[in-house]
Amino acid sequence: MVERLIPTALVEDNKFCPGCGHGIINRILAEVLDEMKLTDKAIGSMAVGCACLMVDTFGVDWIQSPHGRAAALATGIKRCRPENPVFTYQGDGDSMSIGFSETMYAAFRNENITAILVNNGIFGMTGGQMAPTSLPGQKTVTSPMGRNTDLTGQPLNIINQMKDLNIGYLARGSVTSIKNINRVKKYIRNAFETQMSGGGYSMVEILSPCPTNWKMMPDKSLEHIDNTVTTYYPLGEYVKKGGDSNE
Amino acid sequence: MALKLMKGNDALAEAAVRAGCRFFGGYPITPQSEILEYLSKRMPEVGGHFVQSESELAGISMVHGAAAAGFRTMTSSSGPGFSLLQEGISYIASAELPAVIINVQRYGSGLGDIFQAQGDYFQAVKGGGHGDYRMIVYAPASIQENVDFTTLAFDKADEYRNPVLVLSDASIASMMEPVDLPEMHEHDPNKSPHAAKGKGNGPFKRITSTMYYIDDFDTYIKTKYDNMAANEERWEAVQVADAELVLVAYGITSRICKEAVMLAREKGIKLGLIRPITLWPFPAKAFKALPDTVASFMTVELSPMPMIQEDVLLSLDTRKPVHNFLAGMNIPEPIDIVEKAADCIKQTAKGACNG
Amino acid sequence: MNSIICSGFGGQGILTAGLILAKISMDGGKQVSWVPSYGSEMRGGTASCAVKVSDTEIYSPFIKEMNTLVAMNEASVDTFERLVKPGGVLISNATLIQGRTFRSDIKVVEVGATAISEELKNIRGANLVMLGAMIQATGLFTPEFFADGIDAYFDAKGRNTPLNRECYMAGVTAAEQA
Amino acid sequence: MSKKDSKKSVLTLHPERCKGCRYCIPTCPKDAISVSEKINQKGYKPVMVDMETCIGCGSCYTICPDYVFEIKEVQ
Repeated sequence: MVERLIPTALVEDNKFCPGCGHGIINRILAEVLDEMKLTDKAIGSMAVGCACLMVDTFGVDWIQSPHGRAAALATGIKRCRPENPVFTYQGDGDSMSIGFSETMYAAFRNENITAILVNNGIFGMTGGQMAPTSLPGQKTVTSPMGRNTDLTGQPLNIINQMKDLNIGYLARGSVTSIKNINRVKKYIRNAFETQMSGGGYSMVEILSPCPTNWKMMPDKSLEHIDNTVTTYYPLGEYVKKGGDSNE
Repeated sequence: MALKLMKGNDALAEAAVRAGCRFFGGYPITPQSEILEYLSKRMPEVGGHFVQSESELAGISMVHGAAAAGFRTMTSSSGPGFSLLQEGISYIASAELPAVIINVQRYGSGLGDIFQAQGDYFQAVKGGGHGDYRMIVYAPASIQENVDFTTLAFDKADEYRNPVLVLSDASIASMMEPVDLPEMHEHDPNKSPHAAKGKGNGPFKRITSTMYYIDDFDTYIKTKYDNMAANEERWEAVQVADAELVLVAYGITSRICKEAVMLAREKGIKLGLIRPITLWPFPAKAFKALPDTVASFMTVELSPMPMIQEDVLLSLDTRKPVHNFLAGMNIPEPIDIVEKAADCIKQTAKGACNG
Repeated sequence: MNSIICSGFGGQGILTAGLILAKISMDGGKQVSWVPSYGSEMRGGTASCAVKVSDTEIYSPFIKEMNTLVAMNEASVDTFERLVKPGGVLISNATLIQGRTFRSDIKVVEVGATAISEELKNIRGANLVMLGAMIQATGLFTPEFFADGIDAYFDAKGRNTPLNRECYMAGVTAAEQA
Repeated sequence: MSKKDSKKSVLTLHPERCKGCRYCIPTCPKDAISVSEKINQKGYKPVMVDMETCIGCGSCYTICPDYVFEIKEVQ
């Protein structure tokens, strides 16, 4: 049995909605930074979306970028300060819609940064509009009849876009259970270890519930991820160069 | 120091390096690509960083990141690319970070064309991005000024913690003149008060719009830009002491106008010239200081529609006619400027108004 | 104020000729400017550059009417001959420009620059032959001062050969005899 | 190492942070968590824990998005 204390980076209560997965992800990210003794050196690049709510509550140096451009900012920071752990923290609308180009090109250049991409399948902060990651038939405020993939394309699987690139680490996890949370924490740790050993681009996509905009009770949100979302976005490690193997 | 014969773009890029710029992110577009080409080789030589970004949007955001890390940093673009930079410029201004932006103007809206022009004036000086910000805009007219004002731009960006724009054009970019380069200046990024470098034992930094953290932000930001406006006007006045008509032109066009002034004087026509060196703040003081002999003005612009004319009108205490010579896409001939100016002097005497 | 336009096919080293002229003039204590041809009217294989050399401040770097035209090909003469000031100098590459009647109010020096450079086994040196003829015909600098400048220019680039100076001097000699 | 054996994991509850998502309730292996009736400062009915039943396993800490639970070791 070990102590489970709130990590030092969580300096204030978070501002997310009840049942939001960001709260869990914030905590495990903070735990990893503490355990790796990186909290004092880390520089985070956030853009626009619910992730912005971390700027006052998650106590590392933050730089806020224009919507979608977090990976480009992180590139500028990391090239200038290669000794510092530099990470992006973005939602799927931010990183995969408006910021698809910046996200992909950071991976394409194999920038030595860590990307935390939180996928809840919608634009959360603006009220639950359809995102590239929304599922076929998913009802959102901008796909009221359900997402029509003939008109809007298939759900964007960012892992499939990146897995053949020359990058350091790529994994997808979820926060639906103790087991999954512990596993995604391991992924995040692997990602930062990749970066700190100069292993190149590392990305962890995390399937996360948005009970508010999904209009689901929190417990049903977790079930929805396990039963449905993961069929489109399978969990696991996809690229792993160096480091220990755990799966 | 020995003079060096350099192209405008190369000289500008070398000036940035010597000003301590150690990060450049940018995207190719004619006629500024030589700045990228030069820095792709030069930055590694001085321990700096060069990234050819996937777009101007990414390039300016990389610059934003490097500025937040405390580095002296720059991007450059032209026309269509300058439009894409506006997002990042607005964010950098809002975060009160220093950065230097270069726009080597080319002709036209949309795709336009690659030859010299001055059509980005409004976008440059009226704030092309969203929200409430201003940028000091320097308009070099020679290769030496490309060097001098790029150097100054880095100092002013640091002084005000604000992006500063150098508005060059395709002519200055590609021509060569002798330059006297400054000594190498090293900038210590760790001494930048705003630099993100990890919180260490102290409080964490939030490099975002400063409006979130400043009481009475409206007053604060207005005071900041009022101070810039009051203190940063620069201009050159040529033969204005007894002028009847004063030409107003900046950058490459001002040099043609200078030749026109000399030509006019040979013919006994009393022309003068005000050359704004800063386009924002526009040198209103230059106009307030003019003698009573000046009865009218004529702007000379490398664009098919008047732009500077508007700022000249705003700078005049009394309503005097402000004519314009719109050269469009063609380099004007000094003699043509003199002839139109002479005509305007006559029109003014007859009470004709602007246009 | 001396206004010089160097013009020819792309690849004839015409921009370099102008650049060498500007560089040596700068080292000779002159004010100089060098502007490459720009704009759609200059497309179609013809390249030119405008060089100003002056003892006083150069205002506009652009040239409409010139003191001297260095024409490497026929098209250059077509475009620029009419803009040479009366009494000005036109250096014509006689290898490529033949059977032409030139204006009578300008000094025309015909030099077989391409042929001379071929004879000297330095085909890329035709622009230097033209420069030699231009310096001789205009008296802008002494031929020797300029020859040393050419050596210095190529030395600085780390690719000088005696052929460069030979080409240039052949141009000086040809202009003397023309 | 003998000291470790004498340590005990004790849960500390921060009910003022609770937003009532109730992820913790089915996650608790001992069914020690339930919803309290009084409303906290955030306007939610926070969870409460039966300390007699709690074994300090930390499952609630792991699933909670709002840092309501901490596990501390005491002698």
